[in-house]
Amino acid sequence: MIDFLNYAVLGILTGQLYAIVAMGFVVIYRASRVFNFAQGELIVLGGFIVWTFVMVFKLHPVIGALLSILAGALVGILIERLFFRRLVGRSVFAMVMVTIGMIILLRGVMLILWGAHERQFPAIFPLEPVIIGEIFIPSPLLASGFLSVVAALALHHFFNRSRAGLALSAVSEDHEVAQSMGISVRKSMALAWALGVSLSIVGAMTYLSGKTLTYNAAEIGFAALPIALLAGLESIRGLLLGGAIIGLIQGLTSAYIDPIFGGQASAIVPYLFMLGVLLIRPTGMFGWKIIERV
Amino acid sequence: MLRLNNVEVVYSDVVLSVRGVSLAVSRGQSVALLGANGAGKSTTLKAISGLIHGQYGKVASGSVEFEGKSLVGMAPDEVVASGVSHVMEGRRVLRHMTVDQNISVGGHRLASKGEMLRRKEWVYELVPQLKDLRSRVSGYLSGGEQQMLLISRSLMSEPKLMLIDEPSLGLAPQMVEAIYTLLSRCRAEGTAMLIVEQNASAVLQVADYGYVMEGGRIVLEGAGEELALNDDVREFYLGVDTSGERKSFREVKHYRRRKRWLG
Amino acid sequence: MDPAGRFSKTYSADVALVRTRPQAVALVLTLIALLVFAFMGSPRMLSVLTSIFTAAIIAVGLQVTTGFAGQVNLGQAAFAGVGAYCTAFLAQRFSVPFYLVIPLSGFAAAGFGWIFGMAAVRIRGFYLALTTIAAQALFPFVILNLPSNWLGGSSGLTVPPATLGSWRLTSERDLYLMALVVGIVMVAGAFGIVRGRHGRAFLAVRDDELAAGMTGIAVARTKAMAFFVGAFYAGVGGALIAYQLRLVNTEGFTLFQSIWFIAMVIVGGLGSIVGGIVGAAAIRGVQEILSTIGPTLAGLLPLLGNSFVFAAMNVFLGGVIVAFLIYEPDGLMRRWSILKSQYRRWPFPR
Amino acid sequence: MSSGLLGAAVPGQLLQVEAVGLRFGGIAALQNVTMQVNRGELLALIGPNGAGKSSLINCISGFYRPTSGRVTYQGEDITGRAVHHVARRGVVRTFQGTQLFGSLTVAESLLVAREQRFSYGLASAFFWTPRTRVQESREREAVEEIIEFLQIEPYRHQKVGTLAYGLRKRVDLGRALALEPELLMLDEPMAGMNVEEKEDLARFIVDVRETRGTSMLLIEHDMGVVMDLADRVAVLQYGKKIADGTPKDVQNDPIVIAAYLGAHP
Amino acid sequence: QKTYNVASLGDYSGPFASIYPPVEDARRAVIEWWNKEVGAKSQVTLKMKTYDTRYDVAQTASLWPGIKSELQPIAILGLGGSDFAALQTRLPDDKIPLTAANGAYGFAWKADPWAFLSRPTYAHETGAFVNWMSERLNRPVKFVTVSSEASAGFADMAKGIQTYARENPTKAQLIETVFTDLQPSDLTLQMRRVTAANPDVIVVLGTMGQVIATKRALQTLGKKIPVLVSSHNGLATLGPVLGGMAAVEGDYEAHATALATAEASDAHAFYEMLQKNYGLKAAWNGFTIMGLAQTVYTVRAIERAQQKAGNAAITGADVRAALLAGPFRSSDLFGLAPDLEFTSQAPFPTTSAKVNIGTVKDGKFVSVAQGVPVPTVSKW
Ligand SMILES: Nc1ncnc2c1ncn2[C@@H]1O[C@H](COP(=O)(O)OP(=O)(O)OP(=O)(O)O)[C@@H](O)[C@H]1O
Ligand SMILES: Nc1ncnc2c1ncn2[C@@H]1O[C@H](COP(=O)(O)OP(=O)(O)OP(=O)(O)O)[C@@H](O)[C@H]1O
Ligand SMILES: [Mg+2]
Ligand SMILES: [Mg+2]
Repeated sequence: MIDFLNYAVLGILTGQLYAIVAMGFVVIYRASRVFNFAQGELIVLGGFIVWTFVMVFKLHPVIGALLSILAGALVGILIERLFFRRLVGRSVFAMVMVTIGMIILLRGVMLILWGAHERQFPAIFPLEPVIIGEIFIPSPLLASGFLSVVAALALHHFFNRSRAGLALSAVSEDHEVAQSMGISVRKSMALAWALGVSLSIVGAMTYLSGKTLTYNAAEIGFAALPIALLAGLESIRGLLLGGAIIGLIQGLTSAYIDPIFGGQASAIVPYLFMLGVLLIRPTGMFGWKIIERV
Repeated sequence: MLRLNNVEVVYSDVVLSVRGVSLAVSRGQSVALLGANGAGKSTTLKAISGLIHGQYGKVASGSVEFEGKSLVGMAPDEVVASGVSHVMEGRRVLRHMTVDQNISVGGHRLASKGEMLRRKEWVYELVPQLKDLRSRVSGYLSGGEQQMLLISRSLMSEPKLMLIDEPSLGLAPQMVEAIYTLLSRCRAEGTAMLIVEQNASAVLQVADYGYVMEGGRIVLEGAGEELALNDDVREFYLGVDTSGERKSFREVKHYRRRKRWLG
Repeated sequence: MDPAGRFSKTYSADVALVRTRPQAVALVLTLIALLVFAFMGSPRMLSVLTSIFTAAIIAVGLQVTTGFAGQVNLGQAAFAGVGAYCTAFLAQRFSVPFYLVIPLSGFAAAGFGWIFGMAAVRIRGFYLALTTIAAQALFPFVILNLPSNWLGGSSGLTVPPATLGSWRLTSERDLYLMALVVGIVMVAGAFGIVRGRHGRAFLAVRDDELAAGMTGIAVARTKAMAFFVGAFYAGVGGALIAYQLRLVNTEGFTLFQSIWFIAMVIVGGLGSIVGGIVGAAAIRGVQEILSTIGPTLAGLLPLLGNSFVFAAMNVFLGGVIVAFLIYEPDGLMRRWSILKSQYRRWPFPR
Repeated sequence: MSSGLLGAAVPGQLLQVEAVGLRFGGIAALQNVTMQVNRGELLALIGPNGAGKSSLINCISGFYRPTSGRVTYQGEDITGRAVHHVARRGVVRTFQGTQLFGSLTVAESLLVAREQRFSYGLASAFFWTPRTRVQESREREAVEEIIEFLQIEPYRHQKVGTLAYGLRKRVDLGRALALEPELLMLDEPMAGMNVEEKEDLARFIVDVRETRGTSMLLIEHDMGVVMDLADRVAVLQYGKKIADGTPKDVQNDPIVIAAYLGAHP
Repeated sequence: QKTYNVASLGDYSGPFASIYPPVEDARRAVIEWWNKEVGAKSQVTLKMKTYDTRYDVAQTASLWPGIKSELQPIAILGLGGSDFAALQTRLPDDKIPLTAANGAYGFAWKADPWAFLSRPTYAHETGAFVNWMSERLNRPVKFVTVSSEASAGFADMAKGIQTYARENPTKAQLIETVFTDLQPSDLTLQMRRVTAANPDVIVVLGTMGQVIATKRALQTLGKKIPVLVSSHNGLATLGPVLGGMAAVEGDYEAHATALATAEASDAHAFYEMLQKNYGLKAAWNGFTIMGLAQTVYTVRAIERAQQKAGNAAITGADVRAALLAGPFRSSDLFGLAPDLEFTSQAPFPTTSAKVNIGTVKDGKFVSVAQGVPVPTVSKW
């Protein structure tokens, strides 16, 4: 029983970690209809930025973390400047492809700036676990649970209550109309990317804290994908639930199915579950419905 | 206030669809732009508001000036900022948003939230039909309802000049009246308008001045009432023959006299 | 292409695949050139072209699914993988001759694709695109967890070389010719499909599902069909890859490969068969050029250090793709069609 | 189409709409609407914006499934049938906001509508067999007739997406005609046209009826057009049918005037 | 004076970019050393050219024909799985041998090879370690292994180890194979489960990410269980990444190449010599040793080929013949590897293979056993 509880809690919290990464996708998508395939690389980049602040400049982890988040915002703005500015009003395809180009580009740039070898990633969160009764929780996971909730609520409010958020939604619906309403698509995109990259940094911190920094970290980008789809690409609060569900399922699978099955069932269960849900609700749990009207 | 000087517009470096159009709208004036399908009316409007870039179009030559500064190559949102709002053809509502949200987005440029609310109330009372639709998802509205929404939305951003593409399109007769009384109201409040319209009888009631476009050129222009009296306009846009009778659509002759204007 | 003023005089001329004499001539010349090249080109060039042809076949398939029917598919590599494994299986276990194996592999993949086509009936747009990634997750999982005496599991399957009588197709030239011939057939076929009723149905569904339905198109079937065709091409490409590597394992058919295929389709220009080929040539071309000059550069400028040079190659590759998309967001074929219509309108300015 | 001609000769019910209701959550788009279209007649459907006209067409064409009531066509119940089945049955509609295949040329768009007249399969297309070629050029010819009829020859090979609004409307009509319908439902075909173009379109409609005896259901806001073309007029308001009769009667019906026509028609 | 080419396949931007640079450096240094001190006598010079395969099968396959025709190498220095997958089947036609110094894979296990590995499979190496451990405990060793299906190579390791465990119930008892990602976000959940059966050792041959996630998880659970790693994330490298050798106290490293211990040894002496005279910069760690070992036995083979064929016309075939011909004494290889005896049965030494075992004692990486024989594991 206590084992089951442990598995459940850890699973759900891991799900929240993925949810943070997924938030990176969703914020950018929600605000510009661009699906960012480079999310994984952004996580790695985030890792390197944090690493540089904390290990090279020897800043206190917390300060380093905060600075990194700011730096992330700048990177986001830079990305918009360099790549997406000129693509306003062009096909979404092109924009999505640019993110794919970014995968290779960023990888190259990071290789040049930081080289390829493994690194110790600073312990942003204490290495000692938090122990509640008989439940052992690694503090990074606990942190990710907390951060994901905070971020989700804040962003949800931003998108649905604030005027700027409304403008972003307009942009994601139709660049041309947004412009004809006097909304600057460029500014909106810049904002979206700033948010996106900052979130990636948060993700990187919780993901890598106290572990090692390698380019394999990029994997998590696609690991987080099922959660984004399950929640629905426009929904931010949905990610919390999505993360919890996927995390739980994956955790329990790896605890109870994998050993019997003798394979990595836990790796594809999220995908299968997501597929199942999408077949019933084609736009996820909370995504915008496809409007059909003639 | 707005002055186009033989503007040429090209789509994807190939299709020349506006060939040297010159027109002017002065402060507080409302101007009608008539013309057959494919004449280049919408293109002209897009050229002014800068929205052609989105469709691989560009102003190849000529000048577009609004209050002295050139709009050519300006980003659409900057154009709006300088006081020109454009109601595009084709019912471009923000489909996933409610009517109310659409209206709010329309007021994006308004200074304060309070300002926005005041403006909203004003719009809703001008177009009472929208009030009941407030919370509807705009994508599901009927054609006409969407049309109303578009007009109202554009009213939110207190523009100095409104470019309106076929306001009466798909509206029931009394809605058409409603809309036009609304437009004349705005005109009275000093908003200048450039209205592209097929329903000539309606538009010529509010228009101080009018242009007729054909094949990308201006082929006829004159004060509103002058145009209304022009025989060709009467026949081809108002649909009354020389004797002043309305022609029956059932008796249309197969080989009618087709008017092609000499630009 | 027709210069100004030339129009087809008969309907059969209007529906013909190759419309004009210049087109025909150009086509024949290209084919001859490619054939001759088999005996002139250096092994390296041949192998590069072989990989381009192979990629082109797969990309053309993706054009049909994504470019024409508008169903974004990020599982193309997995489909190719199915083809490759099918080839290995048939060739190794039952030593089926390659000219049978290749189409069979195509159908195997097509079957797999059809299933995802079914999903496409309900799931749309980005959601669909991202669910096709599930194919990428599923493919290796299944292979690795099947009993390894079925499909080789983690150690993959070796493929006996294709043979015609006593001729073992193993040299660069043989593989080149094989890819060339298959490629020609597949591309010709693709033109047939997209010019005919299916192609029109695909485009109709892409542009407006509702209208398509109300115009009498069976939307669901059309989508599934699009995946079927696309996956078929992937399968054939996979078969060629299998004969080239002669060892298939799950590593060769990753999501990243799929992404490359999408890249080719978009760089070439969505909704154009030629675009698929051009895109494949462009991307593979750049990749290969970079991987060739990389070592040379590293040799010339040792002080830079290999790590730097090879990393720079990535920056360059990514940069090229991004820059291209920024300045030609709708692919090379759009530029081409603009030139074409300008030529058509000549001597009139624009 | 021969049946169409016959139908023109023998009047009788073609389509029945029986007590159809349609709700979207709280919204009642239609409330038991009952009406019929007779063979060869042109029934005009008018009403204020949001009255439910398009919804009714959507119910008939199978795009919306009515929440109550049923639609029968030539005695056969077609309620909630898949749209492409209904279309192939000969019940064809055009769209209010032109929904065209932007990237197809005019000719191709019409060819799409000929879909069920092709019989060749994938393989046959792959190898571009004679069979394919014969069918292709046959249908191409059939389509050319329509292109000529609608006088859009100059745009034959132009992409529909780049056509101006008015021309799109014509292509939309052409696509419907290419399906050789028995019942043609036109949703505001003349919106956004000037009188001259409306006259052209009116002429097309009249000609189609003469040559093919196609029955029609016409939604239009231009009363001139409605009064001249319609054999019978039905009026919807708030999803209910409030009048049904000859143009004259309807025009003078005080309820209709209040609800729709406004002060001076 | 005759010059021969050697192709060097590397990974600068793929999954193993992190470990490659030292390998490259080692290869270069050895070649230079050989040219100067051995080749010079017999008028033979070797030229090495490096290519970036991105550890990608397709990339390698399309590069190779070019390399072959341009370079006409007499030997290929490979990095691992992808090179084998891409070239294995065609080398018999091209008649050029490929050599590597990483643990062998199941799929490479084919008779009459043209591609060679100085080490047996990871299963063999693990087996050797487990046998050694069980002798000291004189009971079957209970162990867990962490692997991943994200890469066929790792899945293959897992299969091999399972096979070994099945065949040696008296020595080994495999509790469970834990499958996870290449860079796991957290393994506490899995470790909690498997440590319940308190294993003697946890075998993590995958990525460094996996090793570290495992260590952290054990730390979280407050369990002290030794971890066995392999050369590609050797303890000498692992320690610093975990923030100090103390963190890896009591963990093990086992493989059939020299250990990167600080103790004096032939291998280390050779390394220092290269550092001094041939500008070898790479640190003394598992990767460097892999590079050294691989290149040394390759040049030794070339040496013998040259004695046979004369320096005029050495071919790839000659080199392969030399590789198969006879044992390479560990001493000739500066103790970088044990005696190598290739047979036409497998691409790696089956009979001669020996494993070295190291551990960290009071913060120092030391060797605890040399030349432990590998068990026989039947092909899986
Ligand atoms: N995106 C485009 N690319 C190429 N040509 C275009 C494009 N948009 C419009 N055109 C062409 O430009 C010409 C003018 O189009 P426009 O939409 O301005 O006509 P219009 O006067 O608005 O007609 P309508 O009254 O039907 O809307 C048409 O011939 C059309 O074919
Ligand atoms: N799918 C839907 N979801 C929600 N409401 C809908 C839907 N379809 C139609 N409606 C509502 O039903 C009512 C009737 O719509 P409909 O399109 O039939 O009006 P209409 O008579 O065609 O008006 P118009 O003349 O403006 O086209 C409208 O109020 C519309 O908002
Ligand atoms: Mg227009
Ligand atoms: Mg309607």
